[in-house]
Amino acid sequence: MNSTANEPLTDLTLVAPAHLAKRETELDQKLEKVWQRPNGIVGWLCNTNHKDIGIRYVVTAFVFFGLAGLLAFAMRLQLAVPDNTLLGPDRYNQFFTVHGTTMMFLFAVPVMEGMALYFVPLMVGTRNVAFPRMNLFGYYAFLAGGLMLYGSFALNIGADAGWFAYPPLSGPDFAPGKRVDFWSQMITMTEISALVAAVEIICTVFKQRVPGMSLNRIPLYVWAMVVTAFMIIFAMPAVMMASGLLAMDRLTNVTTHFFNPAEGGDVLLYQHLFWFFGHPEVYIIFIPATGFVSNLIPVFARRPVFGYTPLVLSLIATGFIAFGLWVHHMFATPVPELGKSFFTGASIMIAIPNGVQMFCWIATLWGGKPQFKTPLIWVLGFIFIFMIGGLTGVMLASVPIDRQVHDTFFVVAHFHYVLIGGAVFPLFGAIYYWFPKWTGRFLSESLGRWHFALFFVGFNLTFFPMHILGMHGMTRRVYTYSAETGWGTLNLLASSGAVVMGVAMLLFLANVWKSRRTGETAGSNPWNASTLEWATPSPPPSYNFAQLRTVGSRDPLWIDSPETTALVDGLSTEKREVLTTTLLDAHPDHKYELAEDSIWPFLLALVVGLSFTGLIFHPIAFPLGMGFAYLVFILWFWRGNEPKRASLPHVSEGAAS
Amino acid sequence: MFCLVLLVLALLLLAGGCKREDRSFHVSVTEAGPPTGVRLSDLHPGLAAPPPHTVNGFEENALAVSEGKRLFSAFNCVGCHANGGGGMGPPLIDRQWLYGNAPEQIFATITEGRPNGMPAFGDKLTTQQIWQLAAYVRSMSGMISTNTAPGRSDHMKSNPPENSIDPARPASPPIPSSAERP
Amino acid sequence: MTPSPSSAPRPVINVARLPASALDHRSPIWWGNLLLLFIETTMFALMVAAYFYVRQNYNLWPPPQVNSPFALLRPVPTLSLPLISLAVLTLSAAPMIWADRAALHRREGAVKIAMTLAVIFGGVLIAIRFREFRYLNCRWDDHAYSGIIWTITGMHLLHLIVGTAENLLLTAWLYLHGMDEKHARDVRVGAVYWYWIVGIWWILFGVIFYGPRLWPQGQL
Amino acid sequence: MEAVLLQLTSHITQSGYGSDLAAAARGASMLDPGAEQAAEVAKLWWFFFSICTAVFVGVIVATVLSVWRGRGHQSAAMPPPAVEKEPRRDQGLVFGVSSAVTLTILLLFVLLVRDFFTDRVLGTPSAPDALTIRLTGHQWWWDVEYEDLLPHNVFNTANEIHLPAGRHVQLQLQSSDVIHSFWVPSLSGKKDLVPGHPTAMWLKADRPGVYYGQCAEFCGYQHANMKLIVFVDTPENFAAWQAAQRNPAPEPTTDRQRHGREVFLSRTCVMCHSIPGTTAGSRVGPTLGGLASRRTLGAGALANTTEHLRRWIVDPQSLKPGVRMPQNELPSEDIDALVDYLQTLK
Repeated sequence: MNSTANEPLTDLTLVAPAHLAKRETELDQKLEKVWQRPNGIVGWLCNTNHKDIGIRYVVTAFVFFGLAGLLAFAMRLQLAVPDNTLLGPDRYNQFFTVHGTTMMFLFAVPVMEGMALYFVPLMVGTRNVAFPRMNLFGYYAFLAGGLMLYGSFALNIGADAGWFAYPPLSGPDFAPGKRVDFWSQMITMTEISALVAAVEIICTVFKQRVPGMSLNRIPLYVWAMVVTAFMIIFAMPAVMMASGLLAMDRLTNVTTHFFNPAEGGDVLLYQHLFWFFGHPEVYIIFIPATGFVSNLIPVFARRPVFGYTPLVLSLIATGFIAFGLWVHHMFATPVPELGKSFFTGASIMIAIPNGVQMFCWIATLWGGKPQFKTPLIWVLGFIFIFMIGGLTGVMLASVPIDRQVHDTFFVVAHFHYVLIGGAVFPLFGAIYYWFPKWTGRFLSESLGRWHFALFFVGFNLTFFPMHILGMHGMTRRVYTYSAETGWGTLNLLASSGAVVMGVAMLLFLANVWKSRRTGETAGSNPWNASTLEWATPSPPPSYNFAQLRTVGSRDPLWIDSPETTALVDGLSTEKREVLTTTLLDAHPDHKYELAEDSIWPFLLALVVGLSFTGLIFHPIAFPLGMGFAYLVFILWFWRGNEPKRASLPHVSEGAAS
Repeated sequence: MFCLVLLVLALLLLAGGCKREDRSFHVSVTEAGPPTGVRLSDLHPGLAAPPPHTVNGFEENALAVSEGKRLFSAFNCVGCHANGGGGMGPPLIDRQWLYGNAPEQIFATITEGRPNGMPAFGDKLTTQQIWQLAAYVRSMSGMISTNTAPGRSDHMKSNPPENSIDPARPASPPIPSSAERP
Repeated sequence: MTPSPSSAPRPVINVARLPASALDHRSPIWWGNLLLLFIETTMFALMVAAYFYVRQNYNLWPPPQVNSPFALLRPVPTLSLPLISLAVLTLSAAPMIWADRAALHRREGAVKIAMTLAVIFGGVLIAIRFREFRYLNCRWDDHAYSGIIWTITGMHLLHLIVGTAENLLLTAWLYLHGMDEKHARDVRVGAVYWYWIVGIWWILFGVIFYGPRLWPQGQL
Repeated sequence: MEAVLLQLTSHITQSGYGSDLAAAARGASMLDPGAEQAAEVAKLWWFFFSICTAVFVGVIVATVLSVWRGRGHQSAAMPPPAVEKEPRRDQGLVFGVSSAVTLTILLLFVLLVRDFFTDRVLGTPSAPDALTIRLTGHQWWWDVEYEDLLPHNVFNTANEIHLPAGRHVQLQLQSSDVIHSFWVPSLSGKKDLVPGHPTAMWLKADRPGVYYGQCAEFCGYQHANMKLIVFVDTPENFAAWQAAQRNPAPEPTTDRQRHGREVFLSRTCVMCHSIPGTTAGSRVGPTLGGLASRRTLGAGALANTTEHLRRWIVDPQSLKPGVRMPQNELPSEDIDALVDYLQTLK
């Protein structure tokens, strides 16, 4: 970090406003040419713009959310009355497996990554993510995983061993056919995508922040995404390994014995691996949402956030502790009792950083002048629902209580309170907040309030009764129950709540549809917010910022005075170049050329997707897939390094002074 | 994008294999009825070709074959045939059997029993179970698709799992030749 | 960004003279590679954890080979070839260090020679590794123990292949187009990847080949 | 499908507790304990519940107040942000947040300590006179084996457990196929039956009654119908029941029943089921000794009536889809005889 050595390489000059305006127009034209999105269908496949990829992630994830929601609705119909025969056990098992798998792997994680891939580069003030082509590859890998799951589901090869797929039930002896194989390969595909996005986010935040955005000035949302990305990096290999070992146990001519108790294998090993991923996964979904909340509350409380440092430390502490409590998903299994006590302690401890966050948010509201706009209303809904989910979580940390309610509808209620309350409510808040940035238009406030009210009521109607059902003996994943259990009334209530939630989602769709074209227009900073994504027009141009700027505080648009805040000039207008800054202090360090748009990421994803599909049927697909992937990679490498560019002397625009 | 969808869907269609993943538990009696016209020999005098062998629909259904595998050990077939390697009874992983390896021939062998030790299970099993067993028996020597055949079982390792048998080269177990003769 | 309405002049930092690349941890690619190694290290760590987890299920470690004529012998992995392979792998770091340093000083000729050597080393290592599986003294589908050590060895082989393939590609580029800043950086990042391949194998080798020798019985 | 458990008199969420059964029927609620273990957990749960409720109310009140304070400052356009420091107000916030955090830590510590105490109470008791029951999970039924030092005193039953009130019971849990989980909410927390990991749990039921449970770990198609009924009997009733179970099945008395036994032993039934005192000894499916005294068929799939039994034998797949029992093609008179015989197996 010897930034002083670089100091002579940058020049600080004072430029008159008239010159600046001219320079800006000139830059706009030149950058537009360099950064313009490619045209046509092939162009669409090649487009590496982080905003387009982010939006694609979000839209695709919402499509999967809708599909999984329909499955949930069908399950609620089946359970609405006792002894129902709408769905048989086979269909019901596929439905809840695909529902859970979709929500975790195809909705919750990708939607958070999509939001981050859109907003993180904007919030740190750069032009694109660090590795644009890898980013595009990640999206296609995710899409291929989703198509694998839903393609197989449509053909009645839908996974039916639960989203956790515990062996032996998912193993070769008890899950005939190819259903679980599709599941395990699809997991690998989506995790590749998650890992790619995580690497993108970390590298972008570490190396491409605008000058002056030292670590203690990074917006809280960006901090949340950095913590999330690190968690993805350490958690996702575990699930890839679990599903990989399972696939190897099942695969013809491989047929290993990892989970075969008769040959020294261990089904609990799978559970350990799965939950070593599975518990952090919850926080991988939840921490980005806390980032939304930490970002939204100051804007709508009209004051800087209270307790920036404790909030950041809480995020990091949550990230660490989240890896130390996976066994609380296994309290009912024969694992050593002493170990369980340790995990109880850790599970209870994680309530502390989350408590700190909650109190800081309330303090920010308390110390500000809260504005009742739709985004804030969603955040308030989040506080209400997440508090319930969090407190039932504390109950679940206790071994005796957990052994009662584990694998019952109490747990179903708990994690829907945590995941819908903790992630989807802030997500909707964030969508209402950032929609003007995406489209230049507001979502309708009144429809938004109706959407909230119905969703809030429907949600509680659906999931609150499940707490009681679980405590009265209703176990999870049952496709039916008899009338004598007395669970009918509460189940009917829950199912009617699902109808209300469905109506709320239709309202949301209508709102997006209507507002996209006819919503109230928004300027570049309609909420008068403080972070850098609002310092560029809505929607942002392909290059994000004509002139990068520097920041001198945590809330640059509120605190930094425009007269004294330096702008950055001198990046190439001939190629896609971004400014790299130092890790801690964000001093300008060097310039870094990004790759052009390219078809190779798509082709690589295609090859990888086909190999993983082939791997369901024969191990030969592995070497074949590697061979083809290497071919594509050679082309990727070769075509991305055209000598004409590399050997050209670096053309830099002179300063406008 | 579009071609990705098409490609993946085409592959999936191929993968679907129609009947492999079917889970209709309720089988109508006619569907699983006993075979007719079982012949023990493929030698056929005269010019006319012998009538074709019966097709056992369960061989295309993964659940049915795995159910056959479960019954194979539950009903103690392993007592004589071991896990296919043979013992008191002949091996089942080599597909060279005195009484034929066609589905209906195996059905008849299970139902009627055979000299020198194979009991007649006709009264003791439903036709559905016999067809399931017949499908599984054929999977032991690679006579059904490896995509439908069961994988390794949660037991001690013995013979290669049914889904890992090369259909072109079934195993030839080292057993005394006396066991080959009736 | 709209310029301020005020008429006062505004400070502008001109970064045109900053270097267009960095060859070390200042480069985003270097970080990307490091994070990739985090992922891979996590995966190997979990595999080693799985190895020790499975070990609890055995009284004899490694488990005896019931199907072999030497059923009572402990089939510990044989050391001969694997030790040679470890030595060659360790030596293979030398050309990478050379390439690394030469790239830092932009000595193109030296980089080319060093990278060629590294590719040859990689090829030899891959060839040895394919034979090395026999020295594990079990088949991958014998039991859980054999499955884990085959997977660990195989995954490491996969990294050897990927690393060598990457080096091969880069070397070909260097011979055809010469070395610019960007590819000097690629050489250095590739070197970090290779050091990791060497380093992680020391740990994995110790677990697979010495683990059963140090604690012959199942109980740890 | 009319899987109606006609004889399950106790309704759980409704007030069905005052029953006219000799032993008061109880339900399946973790807060209505019938055993020492569940009683401890219920106490712990109420403790956690009260503290959590207090915390919830506190946080929600604070949130509502914090928003309520801003009610006068609403405007259509966003007002300018308050960026200048207000040291006094922030001081108050610092105090508020840090005391809330301290309180949180204290409360969590209290919960942790209380939890450990319950954990210790639930630890393994030393009970030399304990009754040992081996419970084996199958897809989708429970095999219950009452252990005894004398082999001829060992007997099996299925899907129903009888326990003596007031006596320690050790349940040895194992699975024959996939993971199952034993859970009777009113008696104790659940314990998984994991292949390769046989385990045990202790119970001491206090109050005679009927308790319902079911498999709690997803185990395949009929996870929903893998139910279990636990009868906690007075020691005398239990001894009588145990003695009856140790006897071989009663001899059939009528010709039709004898014919039914003939059918049972010569046709498909005998491949999977056992009846003590006959040559039927297969352990693939549940034992049928004492079948007639059970409340349900198919591990809780339907009530044990003559009509259901008949339909169950002919076509179990339409009553419990996916169950391992095949459809049986027997002549009608054979089935009548079979049903007649099976109903003698008290």
